[in-house]
Amino acid sequence: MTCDAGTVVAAVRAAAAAAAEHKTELTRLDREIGDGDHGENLARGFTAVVAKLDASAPETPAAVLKLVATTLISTVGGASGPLYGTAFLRAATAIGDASELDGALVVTGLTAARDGVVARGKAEPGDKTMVDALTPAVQAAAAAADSGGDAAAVLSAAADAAAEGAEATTPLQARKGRASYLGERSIGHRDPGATSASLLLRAMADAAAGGGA
Amino acid sequence: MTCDAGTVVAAVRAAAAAAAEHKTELTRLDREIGDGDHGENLARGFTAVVAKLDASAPETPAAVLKLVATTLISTVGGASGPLYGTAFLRAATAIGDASELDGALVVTGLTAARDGVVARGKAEPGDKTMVDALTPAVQAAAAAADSGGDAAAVLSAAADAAAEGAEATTPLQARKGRASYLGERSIGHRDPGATSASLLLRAMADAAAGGGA
Amino acid sequence: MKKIINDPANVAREALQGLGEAHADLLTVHFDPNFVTRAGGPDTGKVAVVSGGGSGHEPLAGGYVGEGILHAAVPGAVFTSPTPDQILDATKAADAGAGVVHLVLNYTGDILNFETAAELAEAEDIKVVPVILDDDVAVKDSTYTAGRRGVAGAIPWYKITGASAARGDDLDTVVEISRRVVANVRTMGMALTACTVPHSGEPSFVLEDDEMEIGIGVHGEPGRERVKLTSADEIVATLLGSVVEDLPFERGDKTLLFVNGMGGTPSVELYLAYHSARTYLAERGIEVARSLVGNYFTSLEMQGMSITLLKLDDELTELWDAPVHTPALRWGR
Amino acid sequence: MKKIINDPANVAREALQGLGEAHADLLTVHFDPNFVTRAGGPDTGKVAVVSGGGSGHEPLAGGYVGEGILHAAVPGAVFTSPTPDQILDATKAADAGAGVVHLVLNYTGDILNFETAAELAEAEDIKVVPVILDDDVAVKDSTYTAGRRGVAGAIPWYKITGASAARGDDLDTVVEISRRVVANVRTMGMALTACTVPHSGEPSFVLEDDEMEIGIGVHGEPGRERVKLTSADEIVATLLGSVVEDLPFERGDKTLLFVNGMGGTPSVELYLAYHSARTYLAERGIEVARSLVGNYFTSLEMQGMSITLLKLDDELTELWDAPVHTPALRWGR
Ligand SMILES: Nc1ncnc2c1ncn2[C@@H]1O[C@H](COP(=O)(O)OP(=O)(O)O)[C@@H](O)[C@H]1O
Ligand SMILES: Nc1ncnc2c1ncn2[C@@H]1O[C@H](COP(=O)(O)OP(=O)(O)O)[C@@H](O)[C@H]1O
Ligand SMILES: [Mg+2]
Ligand SMILES: [Mg+2]
Ligand SMILES: [Mg+2]
Ligand SMILES: [Mg+2]
Repeated sequence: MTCDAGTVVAAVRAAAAAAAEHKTELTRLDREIGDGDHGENLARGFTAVVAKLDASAPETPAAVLKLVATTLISTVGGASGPLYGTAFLRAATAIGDASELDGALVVTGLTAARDGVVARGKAEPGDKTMVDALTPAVQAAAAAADSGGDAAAVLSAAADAAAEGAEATTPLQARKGRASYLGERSIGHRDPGATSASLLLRAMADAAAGGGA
Repeated sequence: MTCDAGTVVAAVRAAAAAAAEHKTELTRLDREIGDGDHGENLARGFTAVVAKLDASAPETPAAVLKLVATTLISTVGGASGPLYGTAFLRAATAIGDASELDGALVVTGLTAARDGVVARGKAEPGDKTMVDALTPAVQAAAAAADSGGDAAAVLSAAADAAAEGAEATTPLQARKGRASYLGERSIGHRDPGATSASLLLRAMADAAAGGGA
Repeated sequence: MKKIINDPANVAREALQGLGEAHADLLTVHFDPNFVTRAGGPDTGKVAVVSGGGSGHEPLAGGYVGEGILHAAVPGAVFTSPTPDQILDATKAADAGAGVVHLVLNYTGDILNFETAAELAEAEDIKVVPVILDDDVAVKDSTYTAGRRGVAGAIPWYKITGASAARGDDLDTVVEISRRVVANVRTMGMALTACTVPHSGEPSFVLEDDEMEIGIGVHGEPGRERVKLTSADEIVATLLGSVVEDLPFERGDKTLLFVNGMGGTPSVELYLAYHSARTYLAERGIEVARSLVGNYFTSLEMQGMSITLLKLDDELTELWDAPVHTPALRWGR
Repeated sequence: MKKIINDPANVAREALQGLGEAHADLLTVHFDPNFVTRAGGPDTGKVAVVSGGGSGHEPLAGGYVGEGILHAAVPGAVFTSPTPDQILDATKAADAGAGVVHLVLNYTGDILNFETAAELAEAEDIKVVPVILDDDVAVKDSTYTAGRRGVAGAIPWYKITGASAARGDDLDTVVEISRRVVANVRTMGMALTACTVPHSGEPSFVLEDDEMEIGIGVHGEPGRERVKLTSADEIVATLLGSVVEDLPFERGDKTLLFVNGMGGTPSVELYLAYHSARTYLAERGIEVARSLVGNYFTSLEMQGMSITLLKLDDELTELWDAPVHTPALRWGR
């Protein structure tokens, strides 16, 4: 299986479908400890991404990711817009002009994405943010690549770890973002951004796995 | 049994007690087809009346009624304030400086009261207002006086007829006051002002009956 | 009942105290009996304009006392017209010898109490002329009702009547202009929720989650009909449809469009409805020359709105534009 | 969800259209990307002041665009910070060559998006300085939070920053004055009811009939604690207690007292609370020199209020008093 620009487009479209599908759930999570817009924010952004993809055919994986980044930045707003935007932008820069992604390049991209989010948002692991999904995702991705996984396998490992990471945000007290205003009352709720990160990764991994077919 | 100034004071105090006791019920009736303040309006007015009576000792029945009138006018507001105020004022004028009221004088007072309400408010019988309690009350009072009833007996007959008149407002469509704004939707609710008129008359009749004791 | 209040019996009084403290430069609040006058005292040589009604409609009426509009306002108990002694004292305080106009909203209680007060004032040689506003098209004016209610049309009516007095018009002229506003202003309202009179503690009526009340008054009275909640565009079409056909307003008319919140309606919804109303009127060739959007004549915390349309001529427009300085309306200075 | 709206996705846009139509003399609303500028264009030679945040806070921020205050405002989706391209376009439209101040409320999303926009503007040779407001004492400013939120203190902050720019101060001075307001303003809020984000359709939280939320933000976030509903005097004491001790405000201080409604709170309750706050402050010897009472920074239809206290010096007082002409604030002209 190859992971070329077409596969990345398919993965992004799958991510968009996941954002639409889980809109209500993400908004509900955000209502509990935030302001109840996370699902709406992402759905708005990815709808715009799909419209852009329908109208253009970026030629490299990086070009696809850059288009996603700029579109999310200009349509999502809120905390998650610049953070996801930065993530996709840094990933695009990190993978350079490769026409296909192997496992190692996926790790490179994911690592840059996570680092970008941390650089912008200054959250540490355990602060109950999307970083708590992205950090284990990067670690699992690296392990999968080390044992020879291809792009899809690496993404899949990342998605599994992100899901666990998102799940593990429930007992945490938030220290970044709106949920931090709640102090101890943020405990017992899953972080919406960590949840969306895991859902997007899962959708992209599944699409990448089917992408060569 | 005599009906002197003292009896009239007792009757007015009894009316005040009735206004307090039925405050919630009258307000509830007014909420259904008006603006939900009739009980509060009357209670406020009669509380002020009692305070005035505590501070002064009017010497004639007419002086008592005049004190009630001016106090209600300056404390009740709304439609019922000027209407009840006018009623008591006209009754006071009509009974003149009599030191005791007999059945015939009660009829004179009640008739003047009803006529005053009609003159101010322009309601006809059947318009679903306090006039629908006062008009049968006047008729019943006249009949009771004709058959030799004393002040208390005449008031009691008036109160009974007023109660029936109030009850009979339920199926009517309002044509005066706030309830008229509802058109057909005013049907099926008892008129608050007719109800308060009957309750006040009942309380005064009972006090007058016990007044000589 | 969820309100930011202390003793329910003191709501109107404590709010008046706050009004007086926050705007001591503009107005003076008097107690026992309660009324509000301009801080500067009577307006020498000019006709005085006095209004009032129940409390619970804030900023009406005290919030409209000040230069260019009312000289005094008389607040009754919540949703209860003021009493004659209050009105008399306010009238005496406002009178500058050129006569007093009583701006009375058409409710039985207000009519009767202002009538009595006017008689008492005349007895003290103050010339009083009442003008009665009945702009609510939700109520049919027939022998079967107490007549139309006076509702949010009161705001342009106060403003324009007050401006006529401010420019020095004599009593007859002020009254003529005031009646011209009455003749040209129409309003209809609706509610998403009821309101709760503080001392009562119970909502004035109960609406289901998918219901609204059309043709509501300003006292939490139930309205003309209860229907399913629809879109803003449909609500606006219902309200404006009745308003436009009543006068009627016609293609080419120049109007003031006033979208009024009932107390609990946020600015975002009022501006959205205003946009819808503009579109509705533009389609019918009715020009919106002046606008007002906000919670100006409320029913406690009720959610809902009314739409008022006033047909303007050049003089009414000029009087609307004239300077005004009060807690609730201010421009030109 | 009971609202006067059409498609829930279009609420912010349609309200902006209404704002633009109702106040075409004051401001111009631009779409795609959405931002609001003064009708007159850039303010030649003067520092430009730009702010923004989520929609749902109306009249913030578009309602504060006009002479003497903001040059441009950037509304995001409901309760969502605007995006950098909107902010950039607004910044470019407002810039008159003397630099631009970004007035940013302290939320992660607002900080990040304004940061990006500022970088993009600098790349186009526009000098941008951000000032960040974090006046909400309900949130403890510690490494355990995203820092204090920016809430209703924004209104005096906008006004005074804008007045500094209007009198021709240079960029450094405008920024210094703006930061002086931040250093001296404190706010705390509470809610009787939650609000419902239109596209969500569900209330942001649920309060029982006898409960209130203390330390609420302006986005329907739950607050610091949920307690039994008490009297206005007790609520005011809780809010002002935290506000006063935080700065701290002291005997002899001259202040601006601002009682802000959360969108669904009627004027009568706000003035009642204002009276209570005056009494509280008078007992502590804190002077109220200026006042503001109304729904100025809202959370959709939420019922509740916040109380803001700003310590005034002579210069801040003078800048507060300077003329302003916008849909939401107007005086002096
Ligand atoms: N400083 C931060 N670093 C990383 N992620 C953050 C930070 N602040 C917030 N987030 C993430 O953003 C999510 C909220 O996104 P969203 O609801 O779209 O934005 P907003 O909070 O502005 O409404 C949170 O659940 C969290 O995962
Ligand atoms: N024109 C009228 N003539 C006689 N009675 C009237 C008239 N209008 C109203 N009423 C009486 O007044 C009662 C309402 O009184 P109240 O609630 O105190 O005043 P308001 O309607 O001003 O709130 C009605 O139930 C009715 O009996
Ligand atoms: Mg959010
Ligand atoms: Mg009533
Ligand atoms: Mg009443
Ligand atoms: Mg948000």
